[in-house]
Amino acid sequence: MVPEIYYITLSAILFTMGALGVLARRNALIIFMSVELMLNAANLAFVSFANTFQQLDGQIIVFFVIAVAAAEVAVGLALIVAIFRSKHSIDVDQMSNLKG
Amino acid sequence: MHLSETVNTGFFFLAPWIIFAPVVGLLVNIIFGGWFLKRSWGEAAVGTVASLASGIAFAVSALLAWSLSAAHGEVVVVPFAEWIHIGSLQLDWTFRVDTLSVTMMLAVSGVGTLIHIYAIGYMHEDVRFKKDEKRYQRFFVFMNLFITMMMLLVSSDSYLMLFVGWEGVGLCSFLLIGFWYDMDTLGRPSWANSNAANKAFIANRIGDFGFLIAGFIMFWAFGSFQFDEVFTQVGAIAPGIITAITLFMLVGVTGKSAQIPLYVWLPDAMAGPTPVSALIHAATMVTAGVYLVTRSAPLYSTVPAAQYVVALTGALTALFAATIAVGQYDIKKVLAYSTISQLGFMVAAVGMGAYVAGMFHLVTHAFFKALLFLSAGSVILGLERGHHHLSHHEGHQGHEGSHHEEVRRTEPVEVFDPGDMRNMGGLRKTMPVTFWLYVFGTLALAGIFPFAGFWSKDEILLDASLHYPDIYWILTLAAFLTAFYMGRQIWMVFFGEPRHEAAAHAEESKPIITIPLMVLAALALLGGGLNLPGAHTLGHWLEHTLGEIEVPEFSLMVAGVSTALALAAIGISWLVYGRNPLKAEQKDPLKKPLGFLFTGMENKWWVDEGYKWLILDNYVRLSKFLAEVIDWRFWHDWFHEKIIAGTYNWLSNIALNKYADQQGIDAFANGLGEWTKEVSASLRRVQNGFVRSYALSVLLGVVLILGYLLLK
Amino acid sequence: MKFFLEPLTLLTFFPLVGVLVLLFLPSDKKNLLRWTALVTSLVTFGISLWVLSMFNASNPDLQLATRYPWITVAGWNIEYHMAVDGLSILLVLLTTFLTPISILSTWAAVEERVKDFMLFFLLLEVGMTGVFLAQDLFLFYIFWEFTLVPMYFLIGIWGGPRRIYAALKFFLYTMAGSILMLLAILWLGIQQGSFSVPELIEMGGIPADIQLWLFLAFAAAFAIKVPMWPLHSWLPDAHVEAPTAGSVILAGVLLKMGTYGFIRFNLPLFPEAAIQAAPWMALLAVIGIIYGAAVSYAQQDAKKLVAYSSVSHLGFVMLGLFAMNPQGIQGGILQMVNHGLSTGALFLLVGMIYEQTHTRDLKVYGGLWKITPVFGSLMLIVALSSMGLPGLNGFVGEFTILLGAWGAGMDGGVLGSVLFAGFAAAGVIMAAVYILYMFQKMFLGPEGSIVEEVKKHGHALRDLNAREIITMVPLLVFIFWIGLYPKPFFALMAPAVDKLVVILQAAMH
Amino acid sequence: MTQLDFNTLLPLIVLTVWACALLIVDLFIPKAHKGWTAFLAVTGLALTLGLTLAQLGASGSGFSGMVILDGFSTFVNALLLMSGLLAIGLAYGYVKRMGLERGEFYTLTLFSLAGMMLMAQAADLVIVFLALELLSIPLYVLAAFARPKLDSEEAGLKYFLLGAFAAGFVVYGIALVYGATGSTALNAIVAAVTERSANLTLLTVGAALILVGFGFKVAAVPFHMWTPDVYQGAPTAVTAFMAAGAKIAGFAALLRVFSLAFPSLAADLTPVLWALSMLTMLVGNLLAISQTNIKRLLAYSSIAHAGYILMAFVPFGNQEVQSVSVAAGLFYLVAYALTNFGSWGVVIALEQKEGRGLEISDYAGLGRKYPALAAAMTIFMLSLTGIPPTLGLVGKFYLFRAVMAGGYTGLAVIGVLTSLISAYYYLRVVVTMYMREGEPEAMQESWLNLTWGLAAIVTVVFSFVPSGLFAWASQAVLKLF
Amino acid sequence: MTVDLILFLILALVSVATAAGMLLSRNAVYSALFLVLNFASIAVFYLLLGAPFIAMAQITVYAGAIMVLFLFVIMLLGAEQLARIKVLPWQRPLAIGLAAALVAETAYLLIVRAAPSAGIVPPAETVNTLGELQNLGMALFNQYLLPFEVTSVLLLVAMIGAIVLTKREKGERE
Repeated sequence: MVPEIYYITLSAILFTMGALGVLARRNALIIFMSVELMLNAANLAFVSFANTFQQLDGQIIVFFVIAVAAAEVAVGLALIVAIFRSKHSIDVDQMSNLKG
Repeated sequence: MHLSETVNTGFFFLAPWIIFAPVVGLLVNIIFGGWFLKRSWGEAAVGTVASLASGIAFAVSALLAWSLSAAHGEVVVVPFAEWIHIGSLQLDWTFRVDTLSVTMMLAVSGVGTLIHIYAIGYMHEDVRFKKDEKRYQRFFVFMNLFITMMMLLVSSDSYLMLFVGWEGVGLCSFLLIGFWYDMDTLGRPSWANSNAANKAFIANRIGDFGFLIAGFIMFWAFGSFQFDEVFTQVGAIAPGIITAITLFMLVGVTGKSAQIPLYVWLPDAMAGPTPVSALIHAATMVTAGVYLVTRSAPLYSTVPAAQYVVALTGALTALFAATIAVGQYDIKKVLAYSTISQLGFMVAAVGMGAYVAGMFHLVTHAFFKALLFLSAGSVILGLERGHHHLSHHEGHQGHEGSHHEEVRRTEPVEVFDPGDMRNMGGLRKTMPVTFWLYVFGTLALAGIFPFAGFWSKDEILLDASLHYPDIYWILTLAAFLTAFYMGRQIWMVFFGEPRHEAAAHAEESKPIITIPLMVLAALALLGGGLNLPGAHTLGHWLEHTLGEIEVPEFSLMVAGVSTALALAAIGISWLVYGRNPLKAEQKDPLKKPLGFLFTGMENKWWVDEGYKWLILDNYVRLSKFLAEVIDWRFWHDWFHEKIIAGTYNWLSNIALNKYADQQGIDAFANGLGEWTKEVSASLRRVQNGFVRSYALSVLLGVVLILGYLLLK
Repeated sequence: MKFFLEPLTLLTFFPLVGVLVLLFLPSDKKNLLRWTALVTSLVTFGISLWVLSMFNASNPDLQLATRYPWITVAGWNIEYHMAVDGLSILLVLLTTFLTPISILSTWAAVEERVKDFMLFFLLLEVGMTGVFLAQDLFLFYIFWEFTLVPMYFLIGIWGGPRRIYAALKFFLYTMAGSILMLLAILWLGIQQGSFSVPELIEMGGIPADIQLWLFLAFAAAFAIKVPMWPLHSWLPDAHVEAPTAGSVILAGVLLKMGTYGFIRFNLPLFPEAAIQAAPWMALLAVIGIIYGAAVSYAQQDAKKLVAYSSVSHLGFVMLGLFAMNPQGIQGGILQMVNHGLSTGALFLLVGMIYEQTHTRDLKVYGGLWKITPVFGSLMLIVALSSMGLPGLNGFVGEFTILLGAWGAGMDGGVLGSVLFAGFAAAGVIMAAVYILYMFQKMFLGPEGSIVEEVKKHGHALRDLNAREIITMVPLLVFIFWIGLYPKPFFALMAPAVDKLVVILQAAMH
Repeated sequence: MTQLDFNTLLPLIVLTVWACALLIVDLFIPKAHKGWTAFLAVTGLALTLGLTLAQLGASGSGFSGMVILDGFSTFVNALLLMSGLLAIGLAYGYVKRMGLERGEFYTLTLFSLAGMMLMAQAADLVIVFLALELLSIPLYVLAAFARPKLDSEEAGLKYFLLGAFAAGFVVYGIALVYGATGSTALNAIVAAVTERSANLTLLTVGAALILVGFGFKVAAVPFHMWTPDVYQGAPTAVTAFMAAGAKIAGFAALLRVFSLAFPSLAADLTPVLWALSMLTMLVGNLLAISQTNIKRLLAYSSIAHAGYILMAFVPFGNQEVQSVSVAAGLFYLVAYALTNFGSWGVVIALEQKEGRGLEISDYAGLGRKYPALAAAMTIFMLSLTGIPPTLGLVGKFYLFRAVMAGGYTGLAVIGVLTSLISAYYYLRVVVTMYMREGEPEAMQESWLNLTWGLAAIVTVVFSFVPSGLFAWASQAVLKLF
Repeated sequence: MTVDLILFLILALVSVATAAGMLLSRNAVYSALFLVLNFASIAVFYLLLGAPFIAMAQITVYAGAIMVLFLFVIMLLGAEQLARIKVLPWQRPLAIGLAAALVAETAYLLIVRAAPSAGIVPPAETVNTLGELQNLGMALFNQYLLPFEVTSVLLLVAMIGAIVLTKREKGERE
């Protein structure tokens, strides 16, 4: 058995990388992908914990998270498409009309 | 009006009318005066009402005096109303009728009535010279108000009510000095008269401050302001406290009675119409200080040190003012300094404990100084008539005496000072009545036998010679100077040749003016009879109030010395001014021999300048500094605008470099310096519109929270 | 219905009737609006007289109480508790008295948005009356804060050129103080379990160190309102920019709310702290007296001069209150009324001349007494009252205050030094200096340039008209009345003050 | 699934079903008569509100302990539904005027409300997460509803990206909590802690991450930065809804989760909440000062008020004061929601096409031209400042008292000081309305007028009789702990 | 060192590397592909952890549907690469710094504080046998019925949202 802590460590690393992606990239799509990576990291933690506890609950939660991610993706991509139509760019740094 | 049952005989129930008669008079004149004045008899009516009001007060005073003597001089207290009752503070408005107060009442209302009558004529002309006939009414209102306040002062039964009158007469003094508030004494548009009025009020207030403090100490020591309650406890109170009370009271006295160091307002007070100078600034109000000390005799008598301070203040004032009087050219200024000097005599007298002598001199001085002032007024009017004659010969064809054709003048007319003795000369021919009246006054003031002044002054000197030799010498010197400057005045004004056209054309005054003067002249001559050595009428009268008073034996030595000195002084003045009368434009003959000394006298020893330099300028500077620098620039603009409002804005501008609003907010924001703007410009990017930065902020929050939770 | 007919409720909220009527009146019928407001305020004054007639002057306690539980959930104990006693009755009367006068003064001065003006004015009256009557801390705070709003509008809409700035400053500064008071009120509510002022006073027992903090928190609110030196910086701005009626009410009543607060809350609630703080408060008061007087003297703007004079006058009140003896406190209360009358009258008069000349610069005035004798005479009387001439109201107040302060400064007194009273008495001299200066610059001396200036615009300076005189007469009546026969006024407050003094005396030992 | 399960969630289910039905009905409503959709939505809300109020006093849990019904949830649900009604009242004329009138607007609003209500009833972290998404996703769409207006799209995208980012933290937090206790049910979590079989460190970190997510939703500093941009860019009617609804729901969940599941962490989390509250009050108020756009100003104001409400949660671990404090928080939420809708209503009344009428300077002269509107706005501004006679003052009074009773006097001091700062910018609006000259244009739409008028009246009237409301709030939190 | 561990390490390396690849790729398409790989590697972890159903879901829903959608949008928009502009010079270093801090905190959490779920006894009634699909289905429709239904509503809402956001109104510009 691989100790649980290994999985948690890995998940933490992936989560942090996801967060870094949100902060560091300008491409709205990549930012979005980074968010997905964060969710995945969380899922990994869930499954790992579920494994430790020998429970199904953790897995079921992951299932919901995946579904929510799908819903988010639908709306998010629609938003990105909509904004691309008006702005012809998906660079988030160019979307800074509103400030102050 | 509830009268105490203790008052069942005599006319004491009339006591309040000494105040209400003039109050009624002034109300009548306020309400109907304007209506009167539209009629030809209006001025007479206004004047009559006022004079009558004052006259009734005099009549009541006389009745009170009569009742009092019938009651063997026992103090009678007429309660009138409750005033302030707080805790142990029980202040009532009560009339005190005793020999001392009745004496004052008689003097005030008597002289006052005469001066009212005189003023009917005087003001008739004065308002025409100053071209504001409507002000006639106002004058008599103020005069009646003054009588009211003065009566309140002398009739009060407690220090506090006395203080009410005390401040009230100060107010009237202010109003009447500033009567011609829009001009100077020469009728030119100016701030001078109103400045003089302010000066009088404020100098008096400084004195009042002392009075107030004295009152505070007194109340917390004695538990009362009521005279009898205070006096009966004198023995039980530490002398230190009484010394403090008396000395603070002295400050009040120096203000009201124009003693060193607060006398400076009195000469300026001559800006008021002459009847005012006579009544308020010679005969009555300024003697209030003397009255106060006399009234407080039980207090002063227990603290010799304070007494000595009072006496010395009086004596020094007497001398100091006399020296200044010598160097003055204005006929009223001379009299003003003379008044200060004479007040010094009185204060010295009461300071020495010679209360009767002080009161005696107070009364006689009221007679002859009123006489002198009013006569001086007559002189001034005479000159003004003459001058009027000259300058308005074209517009006033009615004056048939305009035989003197002058070159055509353009307005404004030449500045002519009718009060300047250098413009006078030879008036005894044109104004003979006035001349003789003036001579009477002068002789009384100089202390020549048998005029009133001789007796009263002699009594003071006598007392001084017995107990306070140093004060005696100072006072004697002052008496010498008095005779000298009065002689100088007589020679300059009435003898020699006219030094100005106006003096040549001066006209004698009408009987309405001269008749009251004659009465006063008679009083100046006979006033000494009040308290002749041996009889001591006044002394015995006042004993009822002041208790047993030591009566020194008449000393021929003292009387002789002072009379001789006075005569000598008059002789010297003849040598200087009478033998070779002054010519127009000629400098004062004393200037050469006395040199710097005379310059000092001329310039009043620069006391006014000194005060201005030392106090006034500094106060103005301080208040400007406080107002403009401290309060406005530092506190309002810098601290409140920059620091408080500025910080406020700075904090908000950390995030933004926007300017919020126009005027209103900008006013807050304008205080911001360049520095804060730069800082805010560099920090404004936080809310920069970039979604990544916002995420950064979120992550920052996460890191900080986790850091805190894990590391704490 | 019974609730609304309780005398104090009726008194406080009656102006709302006027407000309602005004709301339904057309805004272009200016005179109708003015009369409505005037009549409302006069009726309110009448009600206050009715209250006075029911007031038992010999009873030191709160009277005519209206007391209903208000917010009582979850351990709250907030009441609608209105009552009056000797400490407040005069101030209530002052409020209802000055309001119609102020409204009358706006007849010609306010031409713009008359309806709004009257609305705010009547609302302000509700707030002010409420402040003096509320006996529950929460209720008090509501009224207290509420007064800010209409006054803010009065300054901000009808004020001078820098009105917005002044209005904001007024609002923010006064609010800055009152929020600290809010915290202290909350503390009392939590720790003592009551918001009722009389109950809290009875309860006592607040530890001395905490008392000091609470004292300071309350004092912050009140001292800014008074305003005590050095917190006075908002005052000249507010006064200079406010319309005349606003200045009158501001000086006449709103400032009194601060001094009233001290006497109603700070002294009885925190007696130990008050005694501890007394010398410091007296020091600030005396500095205020001297400083205000000196700064007044340097002003060229008549209104600003009067505004600074308030700093000086209110210093006297504070000195009296913290003398903590009957003379000082009674004098202080009377002086509050006096200041309301005299300074109110001064503002009215300055406003009246301003309406004609549109300037308050003293430099351009001069010699007006000749042209406007009635005006000059009234101004003189008011000025004399303001500087404390005996026989007029100002003296009675100032004298008793100084007497009290002197007594409190002697051995065993709470102030510890007679110098406070001494310096304050010197302030009396300085008062004469600046008041006479103003009077001289306006009415004495040669004719100022403004006379010609006004003539150039086609109409000469006129004397006061009948309406203006009617506005002034009631004030003058009281100026003389209090000056000559203050006994009834002292009689109203004496028992209540004695009660307060007993509390303070007990705390001293 | 039993009858009981159904009962606990009845209003929510009715609302969801109604929303789904409305989606279909809307297809058959012609474009010219979209008002019917609004009407139907309002009917649904009113029905739901009736059902919610019928649940007063009822309690229970359902769906295997996933949801809970208690006084608290009923209170919050009622408040949310009222907000929904007000939001539609504001939106009705606005969407028509701005050319946004599509049926989906109302259905999305209803779905979002369903998410919010679920949030208030959630008893399991899974439900909390799903409810969070259910309320957020419609809001993302609504924020961008005015597309192709760039501002609106930008607002939608910003809200979405940051919302998803924050949701990531929530999920990870839930994972850690699960790892720490072996369950996501709130009562199981607290049971695990009491049985000392939980990894407290992990639990703390998980709770902190969940806090971040909610902090984002309620716009607490430093998770607030989306707020002004999104509030400004989103259609104003949406902003109003977002500002009230999302905040209410966020606080409800925060309250439920923290007081139910994490009371043991109070010692650790209280300083964090303290700091969040303080920072939120400070930053919100300070940044509001220099705003010139009324929407941004109100956005910062809503941040600031989040700080005030957070104050109520600072003493959540203190048994003695928590109920009073949370009740005060609920009361404040009501006051805030009312004034919030009122002030946004006024903003909507003045907003013109192309974003004109949104600068504060556009309000000049309002007092003269539209006295009632200006008076209402003044009341809202005073209420937000906390000046009597408004509900805002009563709310602050309760709040500060609770906080001081909890021993956080320092926080109360910051609270009052920032109130003072806030007076400055709220008054600026009043200044502009009354003391500057201008010719503003305002819409006079009956529903809109009704909404802000009602809000103004209630704000004033309830300040005189706040007892009932507060009693309800106190009652609501009684069984929570 | 067991096989499990070796496998884990290799997969961990892969997942971290693919994540890094996604982060660092300039081209969005590469990023998406890296992410697919990452998801796949995580799916393998799920298998290792005894969650085959989740692993399948991961592959089909995530790596399959979602990422395809991503790629589709990237292609559709032609937005593989962004112009090189530097707007926020301090953003990236700060981000890296914060990430480092986060890692450090996590490390501290995992290493210094007690190991995660050691000694945690999960609530008894939720214990299920892992891996049995039937159990999972039962749980989903019994205990987790409400979340399931909510998820369905959520997906419906997302659908409406997507339509609202992208549907062209009449007269809307291209």
